[in-house]
Amino acid sequence: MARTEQQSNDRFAGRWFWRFASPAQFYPVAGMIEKICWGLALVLAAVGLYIGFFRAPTDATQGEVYRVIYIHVPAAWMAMIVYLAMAFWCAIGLAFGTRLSFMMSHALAPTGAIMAAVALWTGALWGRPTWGTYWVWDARLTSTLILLFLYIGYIALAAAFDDKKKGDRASALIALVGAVNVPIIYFSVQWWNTLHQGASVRPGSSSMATVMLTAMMIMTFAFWAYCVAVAMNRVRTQIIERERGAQWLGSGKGIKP
Amino acid sequence: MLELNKVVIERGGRALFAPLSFSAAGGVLVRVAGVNGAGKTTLLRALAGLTSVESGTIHWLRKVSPHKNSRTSIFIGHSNGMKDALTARETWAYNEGVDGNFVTDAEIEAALHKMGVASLIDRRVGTLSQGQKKRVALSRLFSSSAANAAWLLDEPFVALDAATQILLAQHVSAALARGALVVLTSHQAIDIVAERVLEIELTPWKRGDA
Amino acid sequence: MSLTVAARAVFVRELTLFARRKSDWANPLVFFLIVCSLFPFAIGSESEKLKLIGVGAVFVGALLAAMLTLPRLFDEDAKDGSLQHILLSREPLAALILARLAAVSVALALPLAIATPVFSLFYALPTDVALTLAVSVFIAVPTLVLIGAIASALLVSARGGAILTAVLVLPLTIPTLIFGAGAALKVLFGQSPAAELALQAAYLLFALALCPLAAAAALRISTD
Amino acid sequence: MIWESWSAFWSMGGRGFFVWGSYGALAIAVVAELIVLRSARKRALEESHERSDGGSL
Repeated sequence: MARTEQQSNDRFAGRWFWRFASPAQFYPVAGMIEKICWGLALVLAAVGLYIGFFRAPTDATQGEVYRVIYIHVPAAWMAMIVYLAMAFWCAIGLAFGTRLSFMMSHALAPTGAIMAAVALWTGALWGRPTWGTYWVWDARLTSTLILLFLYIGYIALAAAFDDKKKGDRASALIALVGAVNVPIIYFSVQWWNTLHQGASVRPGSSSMATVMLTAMMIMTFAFWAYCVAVAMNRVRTQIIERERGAQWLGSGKGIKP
Repeated sequence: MLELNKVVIERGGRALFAPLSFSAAGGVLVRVAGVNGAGKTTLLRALAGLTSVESGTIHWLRKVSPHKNSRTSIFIGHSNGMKDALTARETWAYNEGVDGNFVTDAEIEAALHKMGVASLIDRRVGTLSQGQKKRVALSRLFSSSAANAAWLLDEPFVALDAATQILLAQHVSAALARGALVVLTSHQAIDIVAERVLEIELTPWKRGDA
Repeated sequence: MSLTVAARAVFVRELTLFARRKSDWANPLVFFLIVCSLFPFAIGSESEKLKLIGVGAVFVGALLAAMLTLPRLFDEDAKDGSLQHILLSREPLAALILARLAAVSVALALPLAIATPVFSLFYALPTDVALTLAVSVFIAVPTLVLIGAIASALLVSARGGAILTAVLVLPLTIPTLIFGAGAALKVLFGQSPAAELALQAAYLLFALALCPLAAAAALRISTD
Repeated sequence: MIWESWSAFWSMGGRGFFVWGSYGALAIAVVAELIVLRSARKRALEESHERSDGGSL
């Protein structure tokens, strides 16, 4: 068998160094990034909301309810960006087998799922006064819903394995399969949407005053900083949990809490 | 020729046994001993290439065999790996076919005869007894593609009656005599005639066994 | 040459298993029948309303029926140990999996596709709609089997089983659902289903190219 | 400051329920996530101390 012909474990030996060195070293770095991002998120959110609520004018057509856009659109964007980041770390993890990459993808998944859920919730609350129904089968809302399914699938699969190592790689593979399918799903939902409804009014597509736009952009960065901070926090927690395993294997590297 | 160097295998984040190193040439009977759950089956699966090792290396050094696509090792596990709905002949055709080898009926009958179950060739595996199933599974040891293969047997004597156990022991001795390497795990004390025997004891992993 | 021998061995074995074990394709058919017959009870029997619901009900029914065979793909072989043969084979695992999925698709898509026009009678669907639906089911089932193989391979050694397989697979079958049912709806409204069927077939080819590789990687991961 | 009074701000032109319903949901999600993060971290730290002073395997 090719596999056992020379089952020398250079693939594993090569990883030996990576596996024990990088998580322990990354721990303080993650701590620093986390602190910076918390600060960034708070400041940007404060500024964004202030401009959004106290500087931006009332919208001509939708009155005040459009202000939900300041969290609806950033949440939808982050749901997509976090999924792509997750898929990226999964690809790195599968290619190099470094546990840290899998920790990153596991750290990102719950936040991404929350972002998708928030986008759907705010989309529904926005839809009610604007189109009369809580749920509109709008192409982007539907795609965010499917993205939420992909997140749930990833998290459920990662939890279905007792063996962490296997769970990491299995969930990484389904994240990649999902990521490859996202553009196709977006296209087919778009096709399906125009088939049935014709171009429906897109939330936020009406020409937005620049001040509204700046508020939304600031909020997007605030969301981004928030996601990074939460991810770093989860990575640090995972490092504590998993490195405890490494100590047990005799790596001898003390981990300061 | 098989060479292991500080092999550690993990299951669910825990190392199964202390780093293992040994080397065994053709004609050696390697007996793997260890308490239940010590990792005997997992070790055999790793030797067969079904499981990857956490650290350390497993080397199969093979002299170039005349038969183009012959196997390095043949693994007969606890579960016989046969579908109840298929007959012994079909199982054989599939097991060998999957490896790209075309197998003739004569070869199947000869192999089954070695384990004394030639008459069951067209019986559905589901209708056979545990012992008969085991013997059909073991008959694969005599396929032409396994001519120079090492035998990896996990508890082969289980479910076999006394006469068949002796028959299998003789086959193992014959294989050893013609230079095949046999790695065997068994709780039953079956004496097998073998010049060189290597006893491997899988001891639990202790902290500090780097 | 030896790859064709191996692929043929896998293909023949799969079809023999399907032939020997009637329940492997009969159960999905019965399930499909029951699902199709449920909706009229919920919607009422006037044919006008049923006609609209019919296309979606029949198509989703076929998809769910095909889902029933996914656990059987790798789980059963892992439990009785016969999975080791393809894992240990010298031939590329992806090719063997492809041969296997081809056999499963043929053995499953044919009965479901043949049954589709028959079950469409529940919904008073015109024959041209029913036939388009049969074609789109015939394309959808292999797509689902290909995608389902990845989830089934991943879940070989995990808890979760059928429900988790559905959670992983169904979101990925939405394109084939949209285009498949869309094709029949187009015919219902008197338009040509060519575009939808073409897109659905394109998605099948896309799955055909990627899924065996992903399923092979998944098997390596889960049986390691 | 475009709002005449705080009450106008809260009423959001009659759409207060929907606007503050959305922001409330976001706030709940963020707070819940923070709580989960802190408890997971605390548990991991406790187990890690237990493990390291526990010492013997």
